[in-house]
Amino acid sequence: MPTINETQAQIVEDFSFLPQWDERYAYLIELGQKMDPLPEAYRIEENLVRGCQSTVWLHRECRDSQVFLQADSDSLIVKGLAALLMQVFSGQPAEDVEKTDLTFLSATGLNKHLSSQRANGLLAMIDEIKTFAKGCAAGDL
Amino acid sequence: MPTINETQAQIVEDFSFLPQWDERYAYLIELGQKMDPLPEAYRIEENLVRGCQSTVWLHRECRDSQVFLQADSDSLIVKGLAALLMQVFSGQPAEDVEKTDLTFLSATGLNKHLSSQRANGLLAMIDEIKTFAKGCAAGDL
Amino acid sequence: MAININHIRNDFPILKTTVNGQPLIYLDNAATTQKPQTVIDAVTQYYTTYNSNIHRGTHHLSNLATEAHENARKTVQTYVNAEHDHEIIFTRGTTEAINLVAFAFGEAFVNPGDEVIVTEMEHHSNFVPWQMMCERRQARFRVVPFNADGVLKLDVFENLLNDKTRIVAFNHVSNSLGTVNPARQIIQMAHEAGAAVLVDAAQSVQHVDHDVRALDADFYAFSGHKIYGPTGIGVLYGKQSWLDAMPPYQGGGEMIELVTIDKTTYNKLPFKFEAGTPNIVGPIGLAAAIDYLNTMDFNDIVAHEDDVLEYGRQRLLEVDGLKLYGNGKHHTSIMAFNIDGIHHYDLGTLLDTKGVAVRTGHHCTQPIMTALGVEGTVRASLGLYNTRADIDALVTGIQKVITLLGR
Amino acid sequence: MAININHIRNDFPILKTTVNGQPLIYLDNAATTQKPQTVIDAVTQYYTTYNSNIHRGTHHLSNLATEAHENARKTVQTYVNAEHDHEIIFTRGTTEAINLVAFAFGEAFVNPGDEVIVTEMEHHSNFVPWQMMCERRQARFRVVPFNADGVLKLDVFENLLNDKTRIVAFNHVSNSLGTVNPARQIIQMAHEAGAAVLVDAAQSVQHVDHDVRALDADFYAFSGHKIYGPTGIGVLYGKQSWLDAMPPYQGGGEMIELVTIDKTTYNKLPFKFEAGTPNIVGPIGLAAAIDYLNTMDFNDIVAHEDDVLEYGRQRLLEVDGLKLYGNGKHHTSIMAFNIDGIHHYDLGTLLDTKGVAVRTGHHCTQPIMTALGVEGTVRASLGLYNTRADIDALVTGIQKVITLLGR
Ligand SMILES: Cc1ncc(COP(=O)(O)O)c(C=O)c1O
Ligand SMILES: Cc1ncc(COP(=O)(O)O)c(C=O)c1O
Repeated sequence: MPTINETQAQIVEDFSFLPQWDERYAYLIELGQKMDPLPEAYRIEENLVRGCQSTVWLHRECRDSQVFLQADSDSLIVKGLAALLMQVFSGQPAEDVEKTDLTFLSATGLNKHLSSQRANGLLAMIDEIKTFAKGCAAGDL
Repeated sequence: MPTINETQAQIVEDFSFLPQWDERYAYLIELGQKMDPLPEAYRIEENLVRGCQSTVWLHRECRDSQVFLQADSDSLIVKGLAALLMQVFSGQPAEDVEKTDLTFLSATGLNKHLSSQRANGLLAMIDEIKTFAKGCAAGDL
Repeated sequence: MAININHIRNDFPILKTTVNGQPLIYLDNAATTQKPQTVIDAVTQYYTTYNSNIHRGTHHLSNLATEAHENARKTVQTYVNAEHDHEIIFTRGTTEAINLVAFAFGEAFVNPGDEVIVTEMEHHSNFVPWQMMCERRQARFRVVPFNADGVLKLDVFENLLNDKTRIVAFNHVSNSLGTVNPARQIIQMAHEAGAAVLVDAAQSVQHVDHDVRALDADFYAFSGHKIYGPTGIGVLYGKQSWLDAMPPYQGGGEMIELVTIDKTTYNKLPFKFEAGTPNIVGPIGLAAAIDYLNTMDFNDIVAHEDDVLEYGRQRLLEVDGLKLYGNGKHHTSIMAFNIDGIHHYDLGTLLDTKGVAVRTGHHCTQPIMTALGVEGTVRASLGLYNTRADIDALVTGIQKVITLLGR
Repeated sequence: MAININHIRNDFPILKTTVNGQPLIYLDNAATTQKPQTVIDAVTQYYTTYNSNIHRGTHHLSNLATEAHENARKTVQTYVNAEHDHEIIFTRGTTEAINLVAFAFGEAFVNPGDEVIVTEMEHHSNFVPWQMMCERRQARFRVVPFNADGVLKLDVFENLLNDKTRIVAFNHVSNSLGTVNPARQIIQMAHEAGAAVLVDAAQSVQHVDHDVRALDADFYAFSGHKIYGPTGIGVLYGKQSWLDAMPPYQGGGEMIELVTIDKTTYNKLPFKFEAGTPNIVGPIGLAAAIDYLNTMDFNDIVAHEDDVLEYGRQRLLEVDGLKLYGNGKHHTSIMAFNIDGIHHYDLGTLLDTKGVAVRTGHHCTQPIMTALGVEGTVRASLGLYNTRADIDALVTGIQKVITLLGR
């Protein structure tokens, strides 16, 4: 399994083949749609992450100090963003998830280009994942 | 005795001979210093007109429906302005004082050039005079 | 005499920019409007030639700045047809104007058990300040609902009004529905019940009737940035009798007559409500914006905007699965909608790649969204520079998004 | 490495204008400062290329504007050395920042019988809001006097502090005396007594130490227009723990998380305290001003201003019958004075005819005037672009006025 930074590098490379933003969004949406569907049982209040404009369900598991994530969103673009976060983080050692900087967002220009990260809930998702990873790494979970 | 508007025209003409503002202020100050001194008895609380920056004493009398005014100020420039108002209004029929527009202030540029009329209390003086004239013309005084 | 739309578009430099390689189609005017060159120039000229603090200066620059500031007040007074210029109070925006009234009117006139009425179609800025005031003053907060067409239920309003109603606050035009509320009727009903009225004119002052005396509004609030003026400036109009009877809101420079350690007395209107150094350049830029509007006949602006609006509504309704919100008889400048199976955020984001700027979300009107049963909408909103061509670009963009999403 | 004063003067376009046919000598910087071209350009660029409402947009312009706005917050954070950017709240100015704290801190922490301490040398903006709050919360308002040199009497302060003291508010630099107060000591004394502290930094943030963490200030307020930035923008810094514990001040868009008819929950910092569309261009211009200052070494600015100040004080004291106010050991940037037998208003007005802009009056500090036993003073105040030549022009102007008045 590639490391977090290897995955990030791969994402940046993938995006570099798509110079137009409408292509990039189409790609993002495709990524989202290819994600494993979130089991109905995980679509619960405590998994809700609210952005201003869209709703994300984020299921977190901590096993053997590793973080496992599943997600869904009512917005296809946000779901695509969630898919990228899953690729980068899910299955990784909790400590790495907690400590590794997310570089692909700025390297792809996603952070600048997407409407404010508050609006789409991306920041909130990242926060939740980091906090969870911290607890997982510390053996609190 | 010249009318209010004749006096105003005279003032505008006098100022037109003084193109420089320092000359105009010197002239204003001279006018103030030539005014009859305000009797000590008139230097009382009820004659006080407060600007933000200077203090004016304004004594008002109504006789035979005519308005008679005397004034003083701690600021020489404001005293000069008061002197102009005395020239224009004092001894005039109350009705004329109430009704005639003050045109010399804008015609001489004094209104624009002087710092805000609130600061020097000029507006407050004019208000007081107009209000007094109204009462005097109506026979209330 | 129609307005000359090409001239107008030329006056707004930002309309020549491109976004994502496409010409900008700016349809987010209810959020904020673009500025004509004359407004930008007024701002630059201020900073370059006569920037100074105002009202108390004894020097030339201060006189120039004070004069420009107070002339701006008169320009606003004339535009809204207020009786006195001191009834015009400069604030940061609509929100601050409403907070000012909610606080100061509340302190003076609202007591435990009294009632305050707003509507279900208010912007949060005309909702939350009243909630907060009601909590502080222990008053009852009452809300007039609207019907499926986005029209206020005046019969419910009539029933809510009673002799405990102290103030009614409503928006003349809803920023989420585009509904034009029957302001005169609402105000008359409130007055008959003995209540004061605040009109939130943030979305109306630039598009519809804005004569505070014809409306007989007690308070009237709007934002400069939504009427082609600068950011950070708004207006509160209030009838002198109310303003005189209210305590000040903020304390500080300018709003003071005399300060001693024991006692402070307040300055007269409008300064009593303008504490601290104001946004000096704000009114100057706002006046430039109003002067710009005054170069045209306001009826021509309305006619143009209404033409584009009706064209837009019609073209949007041709889109398969599109639902328009706010379908009462009277509306202006705002088209809010959703398309079956497409998330508003996705639609807005993808339209942006076509250079089309719309807004998505709840538009700071969560109670409206709750009433409509949606999380958010897409909102296209017009300014005087928009054209039927902008609508065509919007609809073409929407069609492309639908294709992309394979719906 | 000294600053290059010619370069600096070149950066401020207004310094090239003339007043009454004379070159402008601008010595009214404590009232407001002039703006460098980079600030004016930042404002123009905003309006011309990316004007848009912020935080909730899904389109490109909105992203650009949001990013610029939030970067500006970080620029301010760095300048005052705050721990978090969400501890930086944008307000209209110092006055609003203080009113915000007086209200929200008051609601949360001040109860009947509690005490609030300010000083006798406060600007009305740091005096009246506390008076108003004390009246509303039935708290006791206490005032620290100053001595004949314009220096605070710390022994009296020490006696006033007690376990009922909830908050102490004072200005780091007095706008009427130029005194630099011993901020660290005052803050430490207050903290030892268990009181919070608000520092009015309107006259200090641009001239002296401005590190909120080194000062250990709980709240810190200043105005953009006095630090070479635009009008209508100010900053409130507050320690997160205090800000979190305080209720919101104004209600409306942005400060909301969820609004329903029954209940409203508030957004997190800093948005909780930023209701309504902010003055978007304000922080952008303010950040440009700070960036401009950051091109220099701040110590060099201080050294230059102190040099001009000391030269100015010395030259003024040579004028016959001139009395300088504020003669403590620590002062900065401000020279306040009167001349025997000459009214301050006359002196200010006549200096204006020589192109010299000073301020006259009570400078919104009536308690200081009362303490000094005068109606007002003439105040010459420095910015970083002033020079010894400006002082010479001032003194020459004064001499001419003295001659004109035949004194
Ligand atoms: C010490 C002090 N505090 C507060 C203020 C008020 O600042 P503003 O008017 O920008 O709100 C000023 C400026 O006039 C000041 O000098
Ligand atoms: C109807 C309505 N009221 C109030 C506001 C608040 O205006 P501002 O954010 O300029 O204070 C808005 C704008 O967003 C609005 O549309």
